[in-house]
Amino acid sequence: MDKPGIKRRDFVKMGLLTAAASALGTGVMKPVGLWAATPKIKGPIKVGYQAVLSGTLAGYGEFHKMGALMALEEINAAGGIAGNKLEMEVRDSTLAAPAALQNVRYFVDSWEADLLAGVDSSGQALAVAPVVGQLDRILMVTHAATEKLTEDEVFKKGIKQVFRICTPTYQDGNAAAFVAKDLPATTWATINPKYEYGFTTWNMFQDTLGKLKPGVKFVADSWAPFGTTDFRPHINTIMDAKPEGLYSVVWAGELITMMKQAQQAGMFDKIKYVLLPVGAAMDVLEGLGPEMPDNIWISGRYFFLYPDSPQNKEWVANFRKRWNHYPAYVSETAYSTMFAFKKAIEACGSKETAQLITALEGMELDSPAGKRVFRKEDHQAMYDVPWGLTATDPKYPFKIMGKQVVIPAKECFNRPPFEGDASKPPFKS
Amino acid sequence: MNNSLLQVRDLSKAFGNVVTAKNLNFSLARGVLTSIIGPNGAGKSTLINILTGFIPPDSGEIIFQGKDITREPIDRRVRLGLCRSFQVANVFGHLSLFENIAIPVLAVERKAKSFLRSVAKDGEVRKEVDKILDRVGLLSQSHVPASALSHGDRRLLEVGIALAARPRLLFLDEPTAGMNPVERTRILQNIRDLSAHGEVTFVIVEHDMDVVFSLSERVIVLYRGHVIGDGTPEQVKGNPQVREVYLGEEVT
Amino acid sequence: MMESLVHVCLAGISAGMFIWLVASGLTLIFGVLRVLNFAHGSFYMLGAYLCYTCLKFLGIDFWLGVIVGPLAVCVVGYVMERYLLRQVYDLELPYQLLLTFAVVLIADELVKIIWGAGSIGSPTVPGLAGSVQIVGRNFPVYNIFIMVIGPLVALALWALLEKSWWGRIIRAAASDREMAAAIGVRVPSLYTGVFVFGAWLSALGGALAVPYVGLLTTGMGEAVIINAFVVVVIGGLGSLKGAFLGALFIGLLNSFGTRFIPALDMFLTFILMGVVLLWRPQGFFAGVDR
Amino acid sequence: MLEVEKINTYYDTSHVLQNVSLKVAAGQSVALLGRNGAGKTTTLRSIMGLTPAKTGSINFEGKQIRGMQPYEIAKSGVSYMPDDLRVFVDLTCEENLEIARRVCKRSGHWTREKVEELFPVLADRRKQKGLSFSGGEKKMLSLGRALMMNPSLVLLDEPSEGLAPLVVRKLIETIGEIRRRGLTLLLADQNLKFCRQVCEYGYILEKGTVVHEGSMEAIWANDEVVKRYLAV
Amino acid sequence: MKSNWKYIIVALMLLVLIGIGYFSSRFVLYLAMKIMILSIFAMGYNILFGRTGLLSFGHAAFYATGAYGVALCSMHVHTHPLVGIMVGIAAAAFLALIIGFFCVRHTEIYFAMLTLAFGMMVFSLMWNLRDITGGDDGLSGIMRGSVSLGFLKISITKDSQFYFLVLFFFALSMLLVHRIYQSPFGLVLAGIRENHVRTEFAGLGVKRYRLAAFVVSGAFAGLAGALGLLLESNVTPFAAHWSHSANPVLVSLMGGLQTFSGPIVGSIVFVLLREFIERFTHNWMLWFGVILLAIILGFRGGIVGSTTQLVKRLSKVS
Repeated sequence: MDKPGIKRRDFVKMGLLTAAASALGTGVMKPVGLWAATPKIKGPIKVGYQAVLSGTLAGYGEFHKMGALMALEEINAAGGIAGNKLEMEVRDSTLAAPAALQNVRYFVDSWEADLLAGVDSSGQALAVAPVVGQLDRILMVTHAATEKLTEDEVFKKGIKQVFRICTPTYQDGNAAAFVAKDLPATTWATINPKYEYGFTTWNMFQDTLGKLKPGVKFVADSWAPFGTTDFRPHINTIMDAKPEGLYSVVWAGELITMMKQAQQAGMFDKIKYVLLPVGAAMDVLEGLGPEMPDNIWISGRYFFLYPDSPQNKEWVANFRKRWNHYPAYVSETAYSTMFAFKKAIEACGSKETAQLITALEGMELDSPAGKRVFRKEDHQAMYDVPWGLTATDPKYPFKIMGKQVVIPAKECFNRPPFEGDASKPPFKS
Repeated sequence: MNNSLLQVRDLSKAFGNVVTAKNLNFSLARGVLTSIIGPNGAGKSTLINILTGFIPPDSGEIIFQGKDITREPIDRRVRLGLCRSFQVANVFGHLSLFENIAIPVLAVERKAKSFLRSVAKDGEVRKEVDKILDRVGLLSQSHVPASALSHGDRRLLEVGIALAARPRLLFLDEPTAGMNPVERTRILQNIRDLSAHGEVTFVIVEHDMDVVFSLSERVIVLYRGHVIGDGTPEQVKGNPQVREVYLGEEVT
Repeated sequence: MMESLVHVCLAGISAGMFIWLVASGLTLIFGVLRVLNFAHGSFYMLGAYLCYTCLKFLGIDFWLGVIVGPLAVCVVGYVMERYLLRQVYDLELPYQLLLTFAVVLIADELVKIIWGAGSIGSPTVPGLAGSVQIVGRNFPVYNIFIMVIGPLVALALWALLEKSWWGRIIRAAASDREMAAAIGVRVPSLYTGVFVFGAWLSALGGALAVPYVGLLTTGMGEAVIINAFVVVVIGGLGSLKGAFLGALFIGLLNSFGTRFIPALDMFLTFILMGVVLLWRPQGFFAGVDR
Repeated sequence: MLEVEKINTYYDTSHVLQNVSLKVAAGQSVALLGRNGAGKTTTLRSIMGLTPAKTGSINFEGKQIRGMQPYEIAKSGVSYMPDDLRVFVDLTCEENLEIARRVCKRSGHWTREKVEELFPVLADRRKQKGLSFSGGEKKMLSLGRALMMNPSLVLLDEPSEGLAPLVVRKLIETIGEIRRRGLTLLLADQNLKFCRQVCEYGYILEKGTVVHEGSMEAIWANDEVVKRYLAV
Repeated sequence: MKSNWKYIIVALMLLVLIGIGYFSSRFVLYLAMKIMILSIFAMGYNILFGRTGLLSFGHAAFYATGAYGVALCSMHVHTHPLVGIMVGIAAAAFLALIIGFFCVRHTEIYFAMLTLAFGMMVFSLMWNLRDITGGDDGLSGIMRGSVSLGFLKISITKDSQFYFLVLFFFALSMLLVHRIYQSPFGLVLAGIRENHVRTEFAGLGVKRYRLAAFVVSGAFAGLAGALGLLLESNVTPFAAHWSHSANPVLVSLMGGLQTFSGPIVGSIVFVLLREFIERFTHNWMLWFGVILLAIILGFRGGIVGSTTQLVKRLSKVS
């Protein structure tokens, strides 16, 4: 049939030849280090940024892009980084690990990026971390929240190239518990995403709240698979359990759907205390508009009305001028990432990874979200994010975060070295 | 009954309310070239389909070489030596003639499961395939894909595939339909030779009466699922009932 | 418990009716054209986006949007059948799937370019926005509306296929394409008509989904298409009655499954699909159909 | 009315019809005779455009219909009853009949009432689906459907096949009735006696070519031809 | 003459691949490995799809099984990559045997839908068995141990070293698939595709051969998955998702279904096309879709099939 001419022996020979070459290759070959870092800052500084640009969450990618691009424009307008132009390429991560890996390799090995940033899902972040270690490039994670990234990959396995500028799952789990402890509710339930993010945050919430307020009960949990468009069965499960409080890290479009459907089912008439750790995302607030009920506890990884600092106000105004949008939290993390890079490079006078790691570790950064400190042990950026109740404000076509409380990051974030007594958030006994 | 190769007992089959076989009883003797004839819709094709395992009968038994095969699957029957050719050329279109014949040959030689040896290099298979291709007169076109053959050649190939399975009993469904005289002569000569050797017992379903009467030693006439004539060609020719169904009943 | 059961049922039925709206067009197209249209989800998405556009930007009433949006999708369906699908009818199944898959990619990306990448929360429909109390718990009026529309669409389809001459011609062509041509049916035009009609049904589902899901996203088509496929399969490929019952069944199964055996979630759907294919490939409800 | 000239038809690569020519005059009834596989069905299908002839010409009422789509041929006045009948199983008897008239949009003598008059059994089973019909009933339905198109030429494939003698006798009467309404017939059948009753002229096909033609009486009388091409 | 050409092409290809291994940059190596792994997946898949004529929508399940097999083996049992690969292949083949047993009862669309259902069951198992599979985060950071052959220990830690292991398995797969296509078994599969009734009447149990083809293609998918894991050091349940099953289908159809080299050419086009389109636009899906349409409508029979026909026609003319 096909290739009838190739004789068996020839084929065997070719196979052997290949095998021999393989053996030879692995034994003798040394890869040529085309990617080896430049000793001194020379030429432009290139940032490879990846975010999801296709599928249902493509909107997040656009918000990433807005923030990163704005920072890029500002930095270059002000003379670049240490006199060098900042360049950026953005790629679609498609929310899948293989694509994220290919992007990282493309950025480093083909496009010759000096720095990497982005990454949306936890799975992608965990997949990319070891590879980033091998490729020896800084990766600043701007969206993925899994605590395993900083605890396991950075702290335990020592992949020092990975940093995270956004808040991790502690903010979604532990901080929520701090808010919940002051609420009168004693029975809690959840509708959470049926994946690691959902499981982890719910466990953290239960652990922490259980310790902060012994006697609370967790009466129901319903797990919504990725892509759920009909939350009614889940809402039924929760309403059957009649909890006083609801906790949910369902996010993005699914949260919009869930809130609308819960509203229709009258769930908020019966459950007064609702905690949405990622409810303060702009896509959710804008998507729900006036349909977002009042007095829902929401938070995010950044909210544009906090902190009430001149820097933040100016930034929000600039952002609105540039994009005609309120900044989403990924816009802020993307924006601040660029300035973190700028500060680190200028501090160490190099774009070499090893030096950058030293520069970034413990570095303080004044960003729209307030002061960030990159924790040395696990490279997690420490900064405070507000929790607040939704409220109507005639200035905005959507609900904003009204009354705000701030759980300081160092209160609710796990403390390195993540083991022993200090491994849990510090409790005021 | 020692010489009986295949026995059919009380075989019945109906599709809905259409009866295609009704209590059929007959046996086929080894080495006796038999033809089954009958007008359209007589149930000839259904009968072959039932005997070769394509359609399960409603009731009755089929005994082949003393073994009850009524419930055996097709491939088992073929391996036991019961094979068929099809009315419409049913060949492997995109495969070469060599490959067409090689498939049943490999099955017979129990080599079909081997997945690392090359078919083309197997001398025995080659020889056997060439022998069969030669017999049906297609040896020179060994590398041509079956779909490129003329209609008649394809029918020859069809019979070749059936023969390659080394059957003891072979049903040929209209083996000469659509053939030109040369091809027809070749196929008939083949059937005669093989039949005379006693290697294969043929049962032929044909419309071409020249073929039927020049070949057969026995003719079975089916009509609406019944046997209405059975005997030597002469006996059948003289049977008034048979003549009736063929030329139409007197209708005035 | 009573309250719970009633609401689990209601949620299941409304979800089922919603799946049915999408699956009906898919079934119809498969039944007549024997094409498994992967791009069906794209029609659904386009229907939703166009209806939303009417609602939001053109200031047209929602009901007008429900009519205008799907009609615009008909044009897309026409172009797709006439210039793309027609080329591959004689090719094997994988080529048809691949072609419709390519259309999905293109449609998703075009929607992103035209309407932007972000998910869009849709406004509520005046008149159908509220909820009514049923055994102690609120149930959205819109869901009740969907529960009425679903059977109505089924009834209308049934009437169309069983009672109208166009429907009879469709059934004739579905059971014997060649004979239909021999009595004078212009089969290619009929195919175009059926495909466009199927696209319209799917787009109608999309338009009606706007307030139901409350959200528009690129790729929303892919989210429904798998469920629609499952429904078409367990209903017996091409049977509308089967698809209706299948959709209802899947809706209830999901609702009860989520409530009472949450660990299994989508496992359940695919187990059902596998079992039906093994046990009754002609469709779970084949006996009901004929 | 119908002039078929040297048509050649193929299935894939097999050359099924070889230079088949025949003529049917208006009002005439012509038989295609021959054993199974002789090419009778293919001839009818070629005329209908279902298996288009590759070469040759098919002239119907002065119009070249070779190369036309089947629906165009049907609308120009040719109707076809296939040998496997192929009633629409999903449609009721009534729908099967009416659909033909509606689609074809040709007016004429035949209405459902007239067809039901001809085949009373169809009136009895008016509301039943085609699937439940017996072979004989399907035949009447298929023939009735062909008539409902109000054609000027009817192609009948194996009308007498599988029918009991009594029914065949009835069929002969029916065909006589149809012919009185001015219809032209081209029928393919194996039953010589039946054809003799309903046709004036006959063509004998053998292996895809016309091997003999003549008036039915002449064929009937020609013992050698009958023996050679038709009989046992 | 013609056969010599094919011989030369294969030799050249292997030479080029070896050359790539020695001289090219790490990203080219990476893409080449991706292409080879996808080729292994698609070549194996094509034994079922192009050869036997069965369209499966569940082969990602076997790919994922191969990947998880290696990952779990190296985490809990042994880090030897060859042991892992063997475990991956065996696990995938075993799963294919179980799933195939049910699926081969049907053909065509029913077969496709059944494999889809089973594939998605595997997907949701991998998603839900969190303790073993790590849930949706998957397993990551699986490091490549060195290939120890008793007397010889070869490090494959670096991509430039691992490349030759992939190349070895790619060449081995090509050889194996080629042998299968030449073999009686391969011929029987082609017979089943062309005419399964006739194959049955040749005395061959069609279902058993279909099952065998299913298992063999599942095993190749397992090998591809195993190598994919070693390359990416990561696997998530999405590897088992139906949309991943679509990849080998796409690749086979693009390259040419009934050709030996189709899946390889398809893989090259698939990986490079995506990579290049993305360099020009973020709307890569749009252009990918348009090119797909062009291939379906313009190159029936895939790139290889159409090119071969064109060459034949041209050579006839001249």
